[in-house]
Amino acid sequence: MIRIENLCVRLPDFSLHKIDLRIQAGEFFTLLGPTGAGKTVVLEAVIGLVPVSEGRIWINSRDVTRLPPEKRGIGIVYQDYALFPHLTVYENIVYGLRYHKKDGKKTGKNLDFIVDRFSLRRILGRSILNLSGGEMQRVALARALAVDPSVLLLDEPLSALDPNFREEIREILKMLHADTGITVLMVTHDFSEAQYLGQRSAVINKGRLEQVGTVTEVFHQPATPFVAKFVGMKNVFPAIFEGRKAYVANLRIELGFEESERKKYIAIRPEDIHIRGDKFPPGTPNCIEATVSKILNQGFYSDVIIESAGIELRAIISSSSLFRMSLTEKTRVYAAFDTSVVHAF
Amino acid sequence: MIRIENLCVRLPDFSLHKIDLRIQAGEFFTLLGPTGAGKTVVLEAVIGLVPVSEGRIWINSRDVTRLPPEKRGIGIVYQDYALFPHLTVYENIVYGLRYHKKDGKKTGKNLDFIVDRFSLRRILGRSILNLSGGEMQRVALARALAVDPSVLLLDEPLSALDPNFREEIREILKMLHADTGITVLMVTHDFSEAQYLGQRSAVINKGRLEQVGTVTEVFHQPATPFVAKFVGMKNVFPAIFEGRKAYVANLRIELGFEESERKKYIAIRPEDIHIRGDKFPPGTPNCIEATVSKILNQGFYSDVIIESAGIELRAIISSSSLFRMSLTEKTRVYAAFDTSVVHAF
Amino acid sequence: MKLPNWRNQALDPLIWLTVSSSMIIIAFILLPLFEMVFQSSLADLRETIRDKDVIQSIRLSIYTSVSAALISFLFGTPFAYLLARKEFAGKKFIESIVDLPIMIPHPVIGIAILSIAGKNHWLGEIMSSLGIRIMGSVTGIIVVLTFVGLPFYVNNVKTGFEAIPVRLENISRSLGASAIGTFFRVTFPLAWRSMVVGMIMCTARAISEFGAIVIVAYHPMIAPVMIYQRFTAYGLRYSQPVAVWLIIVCLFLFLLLRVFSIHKKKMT
Amino acid sequence: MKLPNWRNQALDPLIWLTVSSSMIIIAFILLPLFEMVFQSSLADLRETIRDKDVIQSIRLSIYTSVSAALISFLFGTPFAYLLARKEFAGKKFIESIVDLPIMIPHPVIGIAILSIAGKNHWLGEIMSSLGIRIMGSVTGIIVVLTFVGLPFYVNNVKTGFEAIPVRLENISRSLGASAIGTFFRVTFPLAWRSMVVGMIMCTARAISEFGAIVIVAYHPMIAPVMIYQRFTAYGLRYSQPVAVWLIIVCLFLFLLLRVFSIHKKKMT
Repeated sequence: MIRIENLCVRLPDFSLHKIDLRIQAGEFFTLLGPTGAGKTVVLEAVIGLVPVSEGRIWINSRDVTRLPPEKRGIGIVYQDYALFPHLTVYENIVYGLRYHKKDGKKTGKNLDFIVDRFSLRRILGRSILNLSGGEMQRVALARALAVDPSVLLLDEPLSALDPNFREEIREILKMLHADTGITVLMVTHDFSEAQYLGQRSAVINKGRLEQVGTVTEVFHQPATPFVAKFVGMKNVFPAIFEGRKAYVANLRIELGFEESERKKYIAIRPEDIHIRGDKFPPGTPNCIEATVSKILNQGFYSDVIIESAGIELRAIISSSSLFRMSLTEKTRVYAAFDTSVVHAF
Repeated sequence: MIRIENLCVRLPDFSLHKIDLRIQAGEFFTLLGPTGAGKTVVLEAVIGLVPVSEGRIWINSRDVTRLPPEKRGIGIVYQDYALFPHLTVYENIVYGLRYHKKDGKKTGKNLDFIVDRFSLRRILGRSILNLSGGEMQRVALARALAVDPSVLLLDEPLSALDPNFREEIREILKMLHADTGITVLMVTHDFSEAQYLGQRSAVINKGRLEQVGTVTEVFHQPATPFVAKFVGMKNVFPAIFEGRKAYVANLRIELGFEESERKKYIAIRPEDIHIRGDKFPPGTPNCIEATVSKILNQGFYSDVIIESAGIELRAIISSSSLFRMSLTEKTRVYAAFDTSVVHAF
Repeated sequence: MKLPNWRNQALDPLIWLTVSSSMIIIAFILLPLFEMVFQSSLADLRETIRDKDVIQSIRLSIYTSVSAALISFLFGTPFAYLLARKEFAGKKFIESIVDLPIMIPHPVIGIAILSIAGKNHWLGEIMSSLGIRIMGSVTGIIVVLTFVGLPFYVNNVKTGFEAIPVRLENISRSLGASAIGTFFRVTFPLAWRSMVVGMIMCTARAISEFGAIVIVAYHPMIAPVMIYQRFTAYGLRYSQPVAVWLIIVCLFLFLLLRVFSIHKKKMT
Repeated sequence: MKLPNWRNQALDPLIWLTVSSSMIIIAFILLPLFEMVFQSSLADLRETIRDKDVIQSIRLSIYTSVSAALISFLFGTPFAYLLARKEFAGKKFIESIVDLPIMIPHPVIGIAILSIAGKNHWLGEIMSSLGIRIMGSVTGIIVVLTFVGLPFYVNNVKTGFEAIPVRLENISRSLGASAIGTFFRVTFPLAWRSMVVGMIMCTARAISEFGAIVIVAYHPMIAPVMIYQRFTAYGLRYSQPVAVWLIIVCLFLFLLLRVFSIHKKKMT
């Protein structure tokens, strides 16, 4: 269990403001945010590497705020592996064992298990200088887990990897968490990693928490415009709410049910906006006539930006539909989105 | 017009082997390849910065193989802009003008046009140290075009840019080519850029050309397994051809028409493989029963790897279909692909 | 000096070890210099600077050191460019040779230079027939100071050239500038700061030289020789004021160096 | 020396400018050294090395220089670590102070050190009451050589520490090692090469010093002083063989330095 209570950190060019998080025992928690949002500073505060100016940190109900890093019992894995270059794979893995004795015996009894778990037996004697990215990250994980930490912190563990190794390590992380039930706090800027691995998630921006919730909540019900954009709701607009309707400038949007007038924004995912060359059947809600203003080929799909009543909406269609509809810039199209996909907040 | 004839370059740790390319006047040609394939070496040979050990290079019917770079009349724009940091925007743009006089007059008469074209008038007096990436790349383009080069070389001009600026510069390149009809040779590792901008394309790998053709040809009819994988045909298998059928190990694949028995491979794009939970209607060609072996969430879509008769096929389905079908690993599914999507080569 | 922002209380033993060693080192460097400066009374300093011999020696020191820097600039700049831009067999070896003068004991440098300046050597003979004298001459001093100062110039300017992306030069060529034109319009404007820094470092190294000079040219007297002569002839108290004046010149160079180095970093 | 692989014929004028300046510089550095070595006959060299005074002086040079390097190691290592790892107000200033000894004229260094060693100074008094003598003693030589050599050690080791990612130290802490344990199990094994290189550079700088030593301790004679004394007393030919022997020691250090520097680069 990790509890971060009102954490404030002031660095010369960055501050964390009152971060408050409770990560349950056995949870796989992801902390999301763009580069420079403060994700790593949170991790370093938990490990004990940055001075905490306010607030407290508990690990398994023990207040560790003033403990040095070596007394906290935290495993950490960095994006760039951070393996000791002067040691072999085996020496890296057993590095921490001498500091962890229980009842006079080293805790290394699960060493064999870990080595096999990460398929490292064959490369135990190798220098770490000749390993692939995937092997390095497996060694880094094994090293962190060998000392049996109470929690595991992962600092963008997949970012530096080639796509192939990324899949491999992602699988290993998922399996590892399922098997051992260790508490994991993973930091990432990639929402799809959180979707694949995480149970609950927090989004941080400019040193402040924007939202905490399950991955599904964050994905479908972002709490702020920043989170909405971050999870891919490219269409975020300030809106005025009136009963079951919302107004974005002159555009009237029908809602599934009555929303509080205190809400301020609506957001729609680009893949939820359907585009057709001909009119939608009568009665289709939120059907608008628009002009294509830009098409951006992204490989398997294209971003289509359409403009209606001065408002730009972004939709996604597959490259084959694009071809079939022979869309180009300036084409008049019809767009529609269901009332259920309009998120108000 | 650029003609590269049997170009061989031998560097200490890399060689180009008999590169042969003809780029027509006014063409937008893209040279594709992964990092380290030799794309930039080709460009540097055209500019005159690497020693050519064999072969010749013509620019507009003039053999420039032995000319120094400054006599070749080539404009170049690099990925990292390579602006002169000690000069202002204006000084950067007019840098080359003094060397280009025609009939005693500088060729800068189109300078105003270029400045407006790239919307640089407002920042002409600025130091280049405070520009955004998009502005820097616009200045680099303006500088290259100010001297009215006969051909324009682009070395991954979009790679270093933020996605927003990438779209902007991509539009500018497209418009620029449409307006001026300048011959462009662009090097990139991103196939979607070639699709968006290029007319013809060549694919290079390990210093050798793998294929030359229109972008559509390269995309739909790759000539080698390397090109097939490069353009996203993730399913490439060696096959034995027999009339209108091909055998990949024990898997029989029906073809649209009779293929020559001298062909060696088949390739299928992952988005052309359809997956369903229930059987396809009888008569559907290439319908197979398979097991899901892996699902990789990629955000808007997922890669689904299915296995049948010992062969792994990769398909793409949208995240919403994935959810609807509640696919997980080990699920039995049915997959089908049309005979027309099977590419034999 | 504000104490460093220690991240963790548990570092205590390390704090005291590092901070105390640091204090000792700083005191070790500063204390002798301060003492020397403060033991010379203002009256002594004023009187010394009115002494024609002293002024003459400091002037000669500056003149010869700056000459060495200018010679290093002339010959060292193309050499540094070669080392920065081209790969060739034996490059590592050449780079080692450039560093040699830093490693050779100072009197040995003087003796080595005299070895080729004598009349029993062909080079010495050529020079003497041209009326060039090394031993006991200003020329000799400049030769020695160039020998000791050149490596500082070359190494610094080499690094300066290396920091300029080759692509800028390529672009300039593609825009129509010749190789030489490119050098003067792109490379030089971007590298001149490192040249200035290199020349200051060369001057500073040259002005501090004594061991090689005292062999090649006791007369005419440069400032370090003058200090030595006063010390041996009249003792510590009479050499201190001259030393203080020379240190002021050096500190001025040092300040100049810092100013240019910091500007250089801002540029890139 | 193979000629560089020139990429383009059009570079001709530049080729000749750079290659000829480079040749001149290399000749300028190598010629005096070669001449000095070859003007000494083997018989002279053999005789010189049998001379007890010469052996004594070279031994003393090595002993005092290595002592200076060891002292630099002891005090300089924590200092370099502080400079590499911590940010604090006045850091730039402290770094400037470390460079000071490089810039100060050598006889001035000697005079500055004597300024605090005399009996009219409290430090000198403390030392003399402890029986420590600076003037004309081995202690004095070591103090001077440490003064001139320390900056080379500190700057080099600082760079070495900076090259080690802080994350490795963080990981070690998170695995249970204390700050000191981390230093010995991670930082030191990764930095020891830069320490060796720093100590060699410090030794090399110290062994070449003359100007400061000749002020503080003409006797006991270190090798550079011995060379100077032979030169003034008997002339060039009698000082050359001693110089050659000293150069051999220096070249050995130089070689050692190259070996360790190259290995270091391979590691990272």
